[in-house]
Amino acid sequence: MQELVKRAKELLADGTVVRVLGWKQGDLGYNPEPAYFNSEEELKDFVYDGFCGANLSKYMIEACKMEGNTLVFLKPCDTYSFNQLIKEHRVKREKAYIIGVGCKGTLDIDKVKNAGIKGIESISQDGDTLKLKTIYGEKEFPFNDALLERCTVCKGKTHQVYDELIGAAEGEEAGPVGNRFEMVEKLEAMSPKERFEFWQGELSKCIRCNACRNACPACSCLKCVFDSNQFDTAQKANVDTFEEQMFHIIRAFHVAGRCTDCGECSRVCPQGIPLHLLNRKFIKDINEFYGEYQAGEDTDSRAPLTNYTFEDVEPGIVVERGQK
Amino acid sequence: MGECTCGGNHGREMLIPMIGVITDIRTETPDVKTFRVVGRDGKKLFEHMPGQCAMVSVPGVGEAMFSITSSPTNKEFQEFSIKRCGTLTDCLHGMSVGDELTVRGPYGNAFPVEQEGALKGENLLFIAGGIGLAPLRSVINYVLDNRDNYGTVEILYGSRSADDLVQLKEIQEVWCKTEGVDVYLTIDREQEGWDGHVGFVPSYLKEIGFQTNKKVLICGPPIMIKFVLAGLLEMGFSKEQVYTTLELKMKCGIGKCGRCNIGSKYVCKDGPVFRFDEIDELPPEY
Amino acid sequence: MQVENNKEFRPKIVAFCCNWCSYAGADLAGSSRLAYPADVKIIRVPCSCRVNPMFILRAFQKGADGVIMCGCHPGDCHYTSGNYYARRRMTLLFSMLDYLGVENGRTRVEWVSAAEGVKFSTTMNEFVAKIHSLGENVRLEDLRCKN
Amino acid sequence: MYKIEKSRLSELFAAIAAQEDLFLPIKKCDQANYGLWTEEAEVDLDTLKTVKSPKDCFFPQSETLYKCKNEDGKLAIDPAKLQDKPFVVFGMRACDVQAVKVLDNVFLNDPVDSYYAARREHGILVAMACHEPEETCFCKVFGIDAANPAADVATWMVGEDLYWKALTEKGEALTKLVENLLTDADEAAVEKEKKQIQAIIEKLPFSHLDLSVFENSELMELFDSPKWEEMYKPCLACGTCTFVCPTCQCYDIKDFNTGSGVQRYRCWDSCMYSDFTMMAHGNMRTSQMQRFRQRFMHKLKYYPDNNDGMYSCVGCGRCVSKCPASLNIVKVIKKMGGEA
Repeated sequence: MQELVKRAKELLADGTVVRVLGWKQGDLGYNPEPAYFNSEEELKDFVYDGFCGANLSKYMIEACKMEGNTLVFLKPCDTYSFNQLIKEHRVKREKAYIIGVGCKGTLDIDKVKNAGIKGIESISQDGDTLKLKTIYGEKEFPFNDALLERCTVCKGKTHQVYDELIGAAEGEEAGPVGNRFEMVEKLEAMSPKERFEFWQGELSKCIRCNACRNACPACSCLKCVFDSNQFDTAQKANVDTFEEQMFHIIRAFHVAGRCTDCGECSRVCPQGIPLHLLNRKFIKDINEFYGEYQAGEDTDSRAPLTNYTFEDVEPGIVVERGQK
Repeated sequence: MGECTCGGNHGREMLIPMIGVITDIRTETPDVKTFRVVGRDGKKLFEHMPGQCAMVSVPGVGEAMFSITSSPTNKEFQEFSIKRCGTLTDCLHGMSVGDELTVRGPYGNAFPVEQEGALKGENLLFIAGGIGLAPLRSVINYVLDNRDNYGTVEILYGSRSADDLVQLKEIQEVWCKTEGVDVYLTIDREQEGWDGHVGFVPSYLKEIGFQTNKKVLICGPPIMIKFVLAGLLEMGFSKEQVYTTLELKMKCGIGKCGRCNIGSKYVCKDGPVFRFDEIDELPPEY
Repeated sequence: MQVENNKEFRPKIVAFCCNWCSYAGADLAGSSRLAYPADVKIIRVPCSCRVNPMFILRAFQKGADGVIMCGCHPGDCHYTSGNYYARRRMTLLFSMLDYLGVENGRTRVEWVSAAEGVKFSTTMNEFVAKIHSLGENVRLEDLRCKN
Repeated sequence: MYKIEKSRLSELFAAIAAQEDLFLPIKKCDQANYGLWTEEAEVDLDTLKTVKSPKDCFFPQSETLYKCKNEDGKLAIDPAKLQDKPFVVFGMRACDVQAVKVLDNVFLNDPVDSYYAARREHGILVAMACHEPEETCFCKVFGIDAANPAADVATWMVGEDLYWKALTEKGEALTKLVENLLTDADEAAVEKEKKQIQAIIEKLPFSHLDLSVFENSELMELFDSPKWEEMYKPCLACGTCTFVCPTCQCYDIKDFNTGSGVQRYRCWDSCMYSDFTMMAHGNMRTSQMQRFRQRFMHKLKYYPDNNDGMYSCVGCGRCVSKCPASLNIVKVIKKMGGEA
């Protein structure tokens, strides 16, 4: 982390950038916030640890509109989002100086709390263990058990776009990584009724706070269709289950083929809805129907939904597949 | 329907509207129409004071706050002068006589026309721009109908063009002909057939050069208000002498939905009428 | 009010038909006196590609029991490639609806040319029969629209 | 003071539910939220704070105000039925109870909101002391005692027993209803528990925030502070903080066209949304900084100005744990000068 701060100071001093976009120390052990640093002095609060989960690519949409260049720290999976934003002309590559930072996985404090650990005062890491100082005594928690779901199926440690790398383990495979489609496959194997009940339960928790949308780097529309006042299914209503289904289906569809599977939607959801399972379904279908595709890997290929071939499968596949 | 148990209060009625019938529509300007509204029984929907507003709605389209243009002294109906500028107003402009809409109110405070030392017994100067005449018309007619309670009445009204002057007929036929009332009209740009004054309201104000022994009521576009106020201060008026009426987005009209606040004041409940020295103490979020 | 219990279930079907092929196909079916149930409500769209996923969901919200989209045969699009894009979109959308537990027979895409009046009517007859067997749409319903 | 064994709570719930609707924290898909009790429901009294606050029970996220039909140009308005049956909200924390008082000041002040008033009149609040307060809690700052919730009935979970004490007439009536399940108890165990809770609260990291800056500064001085500009930037403009907040009361009124008529409903709204103040002639809060400032100024300055100094934050800490960008009111209070 000291190296990141040192380099940031240098880049500020030599005028390469006029601001730094990173993470600022929070007031609890686990709540650093995304922050802009405009001076060497401000960088004293800079932090980079496992709780810096926020994907800063989203903030780069605004940062690219500001005067001068911005230094941004991106984790490997954040760089997919940044690439995708370049492709969609939402960010300007030349306005960003990207330092790719190494990532050992980002953490979900709720996993720790759900294990009954309360009153956390501070957190430190010792090898594979998180040491937690709490009001109710010292506690330990395995690092790997605290990983966010997205990090248990890590896409890899390779940065897709950067100006320089610090602390990155380029090309290195992430530790033991699960199959990211495991849960999607499990759901597909269920009966329609079971699937319906699963989603009914999950989506009915939705409070329509729009955190998923606003945190999503792919949701970069200036005005969302759900913000239209000419539209029955407006953003705020939470009247019955249809509203939530509608919102989440349409949102997932709008980012289909553009979603890099960064997992921000699930990370920020206050109700813990596994929204990534909707996006991954689209990713899985796209891979199966139209060939392997990873959004954000490049900046010039045509996305699956803005492309076609004469031999594409017919929509009837859904019924046929269901019958086998 | 459950019995109302709120102990004589009227919260329920406050959000449940009355049904109003349009009995007359006057096309004032290319984009302003004045709607006359009564209840189904043909009577006035409610009593109000000049400067108060009401929520007018077309179910399924929207609901918005409009100032009541007619004077409380009119015992037969209420009028709303509405400029076409959004979804709801578009729809209203497409309506015809006999159509029904919903109205709830009245909401907000009013110009202190009955308060000694505020407006009662004072010389009055009304300054309006464009559709800003709507709320002031209510006060002007109230004052003219209670003529003995007030001193001199002067009206300075300007608009983009002669076609955009709202209530021109009433201005020419009633206000101009009433004794002790001086009307000054102006339009922004030269126009064929217009032999009156040409120029913006703030500059016309200075040309006329009013004496400061009066209270001023302003309503118009924000930019006009800004320059008129500056002009008035230059002429020696104090902020305590000047009243205006504000408009912000409103949903409930009763100070609960939380969006029309300027600092700790709610425009729908504590306003819409403010004296400029009061506004000075509030954040500039209007 | 909703269909009363003692009454037979009459499915409500929304059919999005492209202006150039399928709508003309429906016309031909009509002028050829080929019968298809009156439960099918046709919405004419300029191209099958005009059908946004939201259209499909809105149709279900407002009470449709089945939604079918008809367009020109692949290769025959009046705008060259509209139906190819539509095909991908609908494939993914239908797969998603299936994934959410909505019965996969409730949605369908069929390519119908201007000359295929017979195909239009048989398709509609089949689809209505299918929806009839699936019953009322309850998994994608908006309760507010049910009374 | 009464008590009931923890293991017999389901009997207690069944007894209450037999008479009245019972809302309490229910775990569904891994999250605890207030819901209607049923025999199958998984009651969760251990989670300190539900995701959504019990505000929902009195001021639902969405409710129909009236239905309107237009038949041949004639409008017909059918107002929604008001709550007319008593119901019980069980397990409210002291902060949530205080939050209801904050809402009361808005909705029960003239003109009364009768939809809310009817729910308040028929709602019976059963509060529960916080056995293990968490690091995100800062109710003490607002003078709330988590060990002594001020509801119709206060309860304490001590060991294997739930202690029960009616504090109001409504509470007495509810107690009568379930009397046969309760046994007499002495206060010693509860007193010990209270001391324990209070000792923990003393140690919480946010328990000693200093609010004097909001009391002593002029409104405009706070409003014009350059610190807002420094703070708002991470804000994503979502409504999470507003919707999990037990005191946020802003609402929107909208129409839904059902095909056979129009339902006019009101739903929670968030001042963080760009369309909150958007109207045909423009928007007077055009930047996220202004919206961010509005939310915190409302909680810490505007509301207290209008309500004898009562803050419209109760320190429940939901925003602290839920904000996607880890922004929260504690950071705002500290930044504005309220560092303990």
